Amino acid sequence: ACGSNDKKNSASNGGNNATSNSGEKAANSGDEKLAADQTLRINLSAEPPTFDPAQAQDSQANTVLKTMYEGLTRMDDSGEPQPAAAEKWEIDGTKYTFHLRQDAKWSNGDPVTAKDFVFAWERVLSPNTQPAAPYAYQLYYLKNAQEYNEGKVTDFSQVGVKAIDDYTLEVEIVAPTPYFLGLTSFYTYYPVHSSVKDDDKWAVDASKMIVNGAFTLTNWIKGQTIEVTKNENYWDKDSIKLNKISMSLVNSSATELASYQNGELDRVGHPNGEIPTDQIPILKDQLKDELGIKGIASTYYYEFNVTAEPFDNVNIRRAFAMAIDRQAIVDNVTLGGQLPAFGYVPPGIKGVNDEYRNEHKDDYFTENLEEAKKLLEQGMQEKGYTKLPEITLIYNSSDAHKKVALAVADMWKKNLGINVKTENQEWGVFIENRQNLNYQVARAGWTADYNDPMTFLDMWVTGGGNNDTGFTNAEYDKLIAEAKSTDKAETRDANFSKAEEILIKDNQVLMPIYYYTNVSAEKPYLKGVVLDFSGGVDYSRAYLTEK
Amino acid sequence: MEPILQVKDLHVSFQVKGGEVKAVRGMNFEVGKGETVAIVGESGSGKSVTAQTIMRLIPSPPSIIKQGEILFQGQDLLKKSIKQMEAIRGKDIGMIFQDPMTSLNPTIKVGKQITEVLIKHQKMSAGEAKKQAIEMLKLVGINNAEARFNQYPHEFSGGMRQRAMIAIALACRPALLIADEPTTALDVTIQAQIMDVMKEMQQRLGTSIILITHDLGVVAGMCDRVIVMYAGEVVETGTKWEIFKNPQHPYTKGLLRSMPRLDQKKGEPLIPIIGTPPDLIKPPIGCPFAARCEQAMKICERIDPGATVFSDTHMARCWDLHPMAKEGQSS
Amino acid sequence: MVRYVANKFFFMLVSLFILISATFFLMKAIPGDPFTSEKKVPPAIQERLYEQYGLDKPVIQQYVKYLGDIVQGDFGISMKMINQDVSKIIGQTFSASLKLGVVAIVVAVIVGVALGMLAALYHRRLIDNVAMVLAVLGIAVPSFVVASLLQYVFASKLHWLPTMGFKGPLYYVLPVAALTAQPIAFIARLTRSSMLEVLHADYIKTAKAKGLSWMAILFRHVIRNGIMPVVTYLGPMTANIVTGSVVIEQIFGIGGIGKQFVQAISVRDYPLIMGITIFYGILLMLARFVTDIAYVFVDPRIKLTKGKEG
Amino acid sequence: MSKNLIEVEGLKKYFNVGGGNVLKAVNNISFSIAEGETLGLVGESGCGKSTAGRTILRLYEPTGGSVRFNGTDINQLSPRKMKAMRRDMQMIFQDPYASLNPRFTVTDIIGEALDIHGLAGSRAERKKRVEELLDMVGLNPDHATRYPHEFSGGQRQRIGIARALAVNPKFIICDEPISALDVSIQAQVVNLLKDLQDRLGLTYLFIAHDLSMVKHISDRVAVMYLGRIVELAESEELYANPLHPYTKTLLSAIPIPDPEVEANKKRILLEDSANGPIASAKDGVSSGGAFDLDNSELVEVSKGHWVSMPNK
Amino acid sequence: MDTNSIKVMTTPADLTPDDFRKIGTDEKEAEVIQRESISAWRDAWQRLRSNKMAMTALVVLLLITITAFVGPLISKWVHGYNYYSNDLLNTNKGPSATHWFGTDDLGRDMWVRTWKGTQISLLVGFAAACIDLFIGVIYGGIMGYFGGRVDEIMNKFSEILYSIPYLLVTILLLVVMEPSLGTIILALTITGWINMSWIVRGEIMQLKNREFVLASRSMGAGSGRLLFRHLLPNAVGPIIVTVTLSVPNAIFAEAFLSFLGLGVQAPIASLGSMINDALTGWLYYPWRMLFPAIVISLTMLAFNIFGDGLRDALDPKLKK
Ligand SMILES: Nc1ncnc2c1ncn2[C@@H]1O[C@H](COP(=O)(O)OP(=O)(O)OP(=O)(O)O)[C@@H](O)[C@H]1O
Ligand SMILES: Nc1ncnc2c1ncn2[C@@H]1O[C@H](COP(=O)(O)OP(=O)(O)OP(=O)(O)O)[C@@H](O)[C@H]1O
Ligand SMILES: [Mg+2]
Ligand SMILES: [Mg+2]
Repeated sequence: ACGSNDKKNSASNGGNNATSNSGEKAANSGDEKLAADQTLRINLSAEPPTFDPAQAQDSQANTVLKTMYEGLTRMDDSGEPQPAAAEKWEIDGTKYTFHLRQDAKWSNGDPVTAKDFVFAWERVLSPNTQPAAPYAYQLYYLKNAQEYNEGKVTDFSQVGVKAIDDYTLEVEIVAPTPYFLGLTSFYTYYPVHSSVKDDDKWAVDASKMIVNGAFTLTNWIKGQTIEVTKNENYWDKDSIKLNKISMSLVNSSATELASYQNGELDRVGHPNGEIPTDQIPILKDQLKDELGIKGIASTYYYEFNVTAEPFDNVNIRRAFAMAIDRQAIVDNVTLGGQLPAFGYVPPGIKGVNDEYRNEHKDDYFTENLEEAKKLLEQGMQEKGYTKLPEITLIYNSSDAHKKVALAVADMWKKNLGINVKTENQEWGVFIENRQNLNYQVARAGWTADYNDPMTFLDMWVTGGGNNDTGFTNAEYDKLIAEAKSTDKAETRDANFSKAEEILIKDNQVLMPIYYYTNVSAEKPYLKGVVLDFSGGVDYSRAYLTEK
Repeated sequence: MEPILQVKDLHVSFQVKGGEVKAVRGMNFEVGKGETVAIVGESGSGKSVTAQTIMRLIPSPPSIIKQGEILFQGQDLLKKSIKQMEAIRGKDIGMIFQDPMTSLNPTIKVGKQITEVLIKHQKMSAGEAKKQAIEMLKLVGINNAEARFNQYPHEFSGGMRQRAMIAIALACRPALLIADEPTTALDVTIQAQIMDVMKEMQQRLGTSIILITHDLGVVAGMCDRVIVMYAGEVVETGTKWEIFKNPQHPYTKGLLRSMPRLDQKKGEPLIPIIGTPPDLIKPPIGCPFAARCEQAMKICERIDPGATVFSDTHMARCWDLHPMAKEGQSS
Repeated sequence: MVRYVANKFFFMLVSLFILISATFFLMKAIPGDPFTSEKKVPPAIQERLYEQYGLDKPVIQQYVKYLGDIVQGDFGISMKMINQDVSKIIGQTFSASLKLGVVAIVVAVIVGVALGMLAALYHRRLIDNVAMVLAVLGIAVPSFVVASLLQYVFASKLHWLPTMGFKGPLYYVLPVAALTAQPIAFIARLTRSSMLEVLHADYIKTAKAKGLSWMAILFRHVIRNGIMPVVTYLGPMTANIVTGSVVIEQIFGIGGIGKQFVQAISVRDYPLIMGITIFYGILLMLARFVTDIAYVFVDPRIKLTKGKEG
Repeated sequence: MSKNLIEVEGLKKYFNVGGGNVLKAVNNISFSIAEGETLGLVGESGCGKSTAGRTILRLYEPTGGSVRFNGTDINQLSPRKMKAMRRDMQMIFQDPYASLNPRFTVTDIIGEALDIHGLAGSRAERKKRVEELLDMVGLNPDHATRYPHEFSGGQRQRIGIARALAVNPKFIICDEPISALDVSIQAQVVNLLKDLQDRLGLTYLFIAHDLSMVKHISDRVAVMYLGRIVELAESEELYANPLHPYTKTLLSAIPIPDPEVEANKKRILLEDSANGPIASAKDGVSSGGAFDLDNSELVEVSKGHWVSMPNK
Repeated sequence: MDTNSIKVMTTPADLTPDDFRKIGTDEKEAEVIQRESISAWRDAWQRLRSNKMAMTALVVLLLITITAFVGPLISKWVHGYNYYSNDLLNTNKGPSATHWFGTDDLGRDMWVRTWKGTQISLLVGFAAACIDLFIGVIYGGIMGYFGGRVDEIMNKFSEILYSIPYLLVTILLLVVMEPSLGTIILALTITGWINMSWIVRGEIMQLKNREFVLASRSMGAGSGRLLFRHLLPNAVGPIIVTVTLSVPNAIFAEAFLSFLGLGVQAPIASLGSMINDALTGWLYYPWRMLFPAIVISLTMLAFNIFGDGLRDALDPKLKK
């Protein structure tokens, strides 16, 4: 745990504990006085494209939706699902029975019922939804959900969700999924008021949005501001202290920070913005009490195209992975207190009894120059190279990625004597190239969708939608399949660690660089902001004390 | 005749890169009341500079009025303040420029360009001024004056523009009109009309006119007296009869001889003046015309000749007129 | 005059058509589509999205359909801003750009002309030199440098002005200053040289010969003619300010159309990109068109010649 | 008189001035010039004199009509033949400032003609010829390496003459060669032209709007008005006995540098004197009579004296 | 004449009859030429040379160009720095004896990078200007020389092209094509040449009706001679001026694109991309922004002033 006093400490050790900055702050200052004006001012660096939970896809929408909606459960600051719209629930293997609280109301006063959930989930899964919900697959855990979504099953009653009565929701899932309860706090699972049925523009219009969360959308000026105001019909409105959250929409990190320092914003940085890395070392000094650095369940890595020369050779891949100095990158380039990464699953992801990463150390390889050179030579021999083919490292245009790429390329040059060309590509081009295996080395990053190693590991199975390295390994596929069909924690855990070993140690498909941190700054008078394990932020319980 | 304007020993120079262009070097002349005086001379001889100096319109810098007096109705214009000058310009002295295409403001209606001067000097109301301006337009012979009043200069032909310029210059019935080559840019037929208008206006208003031109034909038709300028100096003055019938200065003579006359015999060659005028940055010490003069004598290159006066009105400056010249030739 | 306008209008349409076509095919040539994201959407869903937005059809077919829609005034629905009308998005974001742009144009013209006039009137004197040094600096220093500098000094250090946003008059000061530095410089130089020319024109001599006072000459004869070249510059300047605001909007966090455009390209929001491109195109062409017309009013000489021509 | 060197017949040159408007700058003119003769062409500004001259030289493609030089219709010539033909026909221009390329030295200006027609074998020959020509027009051959802006207007005009003479032409069109010059200089150029004509047997078309000078230099004079010839006669005859009202106006408008003549002169004005005959005719107000040019044709009223008469 | 009425001028006393000996005129002597002989070019050069501002600008430009090429060599020679090697232990260091312009966020020497960036910026500027020149002169020359229908159609085409918002096309193009220096230059020239072509067209149109061109035509000169010996050389003044002013425009446009992240590929930098890189942290590391900003501003300043000076010098008021 780290309160405000530990911040400096947490900054230097990487802050890999998934805890809140402010939860404790609230607890240990009992005599604080609430500020008269409870208007929180934050910035979203990109405008959320929609406030329709079925269509949302990004972290900006996540931040706002969290204030406006409430799912069956809500994540607390330790990452445990807590009762929210559901008062309590029973779990019977793959069958979940949720009992909704009866005092929950929509912002127009209608009660929130089990039908609203069924309605919302059907909307997400229905092949007739216009446009198709991109995150429909987040609901594929439900029985027959995927089939229904793909049109193979046409009767929604066969999908594993039923409203037993107004306040009882029965959910049946395909296979045991230990993290399913946590998933129900995710926005794709939010209920939606049935009035939206005939109005496809409802989520654009502040006057039409009916929500069941702590705040309602009261103003949205495209490109300028979004404003949510306390929802007086929210069942738990007494724990809501903020009156209003006013969000500006600026996408320049320098401007965002400047206006924070100018007193125009109460909180800046992750996850809705970014603190310019150049300034972090200085801010650590200047804003000692405001700057927070917190590890999140997210990994920054380079991936090799294992089907492209010269990275179709594992020794060459290893040599590259070993030949850089991660600590130097973290300390001098990214500067955000990130942790050097030698594995793929980041800290903060739950294992059996502790965090997965604490139970399985990420010692799949080490940085070793001598060894790297040897491996390179060996690899080159195996490939029959006298000289490596030309290598290009691609990354998507961003100053941060550019810096890392340049630093890594420079290290490769210095340490291995290899000239690697770096090439920044515009986002769409980059993604397309990566997904088409049209690259040699590419930057990548992955953030947890839910708190389980599965979110990191199931993507590397053969033909996995997000496996854009060309990696295929039968044993790996078997391990993941097995883990997916059991709820035995030990088996899953063993399979995960074996899989990760295959992925990194044996095959070095990836070259992990560091585990992400969230760097943010918040004014000392802002309390109660909750950050979850994957970096999501919940402002609904935040409040402002007198300055 | 009572002089309305007297220019005495006027010297004007321009400060330029290569030195000082002595454009006007001791001008002396007078203009009588109701009289038309022509200033003729080669291009660059200082005619325009003299005219603009009288109006104090000559841009300074680069120009410097080195010395001299310009007495207008007895008062020295060179001693007037800017404000006093503004009150004289357009009211007591009017001016017309050479190029009617560029001397009217292209973006202001012609009528307004006339009323402007009336409102300024006669303190007329806009309505009165308009009436008066239309009157003026009619006077200078523009038909359909009411409609023309509201047109822009580009809708006027060259001749009409020059008429409009005359209307502006004479709107306040000035005592003196300075016309700097008012017809050079116009066709002969139009030129004749403009000259008629000027003559008529003069008779009507009794204005004195200084007419600058290098067309001796115009001079013969229009003027009472002629001032012949060469290289910034007056080389000869006289009534037009004296100048045309009895020219004394070799330059005047040459000028007349170099022009074909309608009664000239076919095949009879013209007699040109050879050479080009001197560079006024380093004007010759002696007679400026000496280099081009067939009669040139030794002294001509040394000393600028003084005036030889033939009559009250006729004067020329040439060594050849000196009694000793005959002796020199015979020796 | 009517023919002149009609003629101009026709060519605007041709230009627009070329612009639309070029943009359309360029965009289709860019790798990626609106639905690519780092976390890949399952193929079934993706296919359905393609189908719903008509992206599964051959490009030519899409093109023809798009043209058809445009002719009917239908700009379509954004692919990224779910279920939002492109025209509405443009309308909303443009309002900020418009306010900023109009203020910037007005400021640029007033300040630029004033500076240029001062310089011309005090030709070769101190004021002239100072004004011209300012003008050359304005041209030489990139607008984003100016913007950052202003933000640093007046917002971060002096706290006189807000850093970002667009909520009231004070919020205009810095963006407008940054946006107009270059146009002001340009207009000042333009005004100066044209004023100098006018000051030496024959008709000014005529005006002096009329005995008009210096002030009267200045206001009645010099200024109007002197700013004529500025009128011709209005078209290109509008273009500069409108496109230049992309950067300024970014720095000052103004949700204008420029910001929207850059964003739309990066997410391949085809309908929005097209919409904004066409909008920009119309805007710039209108600006030029209005300039041409305005010129007719400022300079009476044009009327005749162009009228004859058209 | 000797045989006709130039025969112009029904020559027309229309300009498309946009918007479907056609400006008939030269509208059906016919005349001939005998070898060694000087034909004067007068008329007010914009009446089409220069256009006529340029069209005769085929610098503008004629809209209609023919120009015969020594019997050959030059409008039918192939580009090659035309080029050869250009050696025989030359032009001297009005503006001594605009007619010389400011970036060329005098040698190059004059030598260009030699280069184009391959008249100078070697550099030395070229130089010699240029110096010869300069000498011929009364310029100091030492100045051959100088640039046009270093010369006075009269000198420049002489360079222009030297250039025209470089190819040994038989026929020269002088397009107002003196109107931009000072009075005192004009005579120099006119004398030079006459002198050259005598020495080289040149034929001139002498364009001017200064009637007295035209009379002085020309054998015959053609008066042009609005793109047409309204009167054509021996110069003495024309001055003594002008027939067309426009000619009369023109003659009466010429200021004569003689106070006696001026004092007794009566000006003949055409109808609406204020706005000028030109204005009304140009505005399309067909005044009928002598100015109804569309319905007039040249009639020989006495030997060699042609005048435009309305054809009734 | 009544000789009695003649009043003889007052004369200096010491005149002798000899003074009155006729000398007449020597015709050749009267033909003196007052101005000294110089060509239009030398004349322009002299005028330019007397323009102190323009000459200072020229010197500054030369200095910048020379330093851009020599500067990195010096540093390489003295300290062994190049523009791409990182030194992660010395990031964001201020100017010092070893790092004259300080270091950047990867510890790279700013002195080397600034001058390397200047090279790139100049390269972009000159290359774009040259392409503009090439296309513009040919296109404009054809329009102006042939006139009529050809001109009308070509002119309409360029007008249409001009009315397309250039930034949009440039951004799109840069996204479509592989990002490289060549692409940037190409993108900049898509509409850049139009201005040049208009200027050439205007000049040629004006010149082709000048009498010296007619004179050459009447002599039988062909199109080639007219265009290359008469028209273009006389249009060279405005062309040069336009080029001088289009170099900084291109530099500027490149900087602008860099700001939008569409500039040259790292680790190569242009001045614009360096400024962009420095923007986020420039409150604390001002040298990272200041040096490139100063160099770019100085370059622009010098180009503009020099261009103005050239315009004044070349504007052939030779006409009169
Ligand atoms: N602004 C000026 N700067 C320098 N020199 C000048 C200026 N204005 C006139 N001059 C010089 O003064 C001399 C006289 O010029 P002025 O204009 O009076 O001649 P002009 O007799 O009117 O000739 P023109 O018949 O050509 O009009 C000329 O040598 C001219 O070069
Ligand atoms: N290239 C051209 N295109 C269109 N119109 C032209 C062209 N050249 C001449 N004109 C027009 O043709 C008419 C006759 O012009 P031209 O130059 O032949 O007259 P001019 O008699 O030589 O006049 P000036 O005495 O002024 O030289 C004028 O109205 C002129 O505007
Ligand atoms: Mg003059
Ligand atoms: Mg002509």
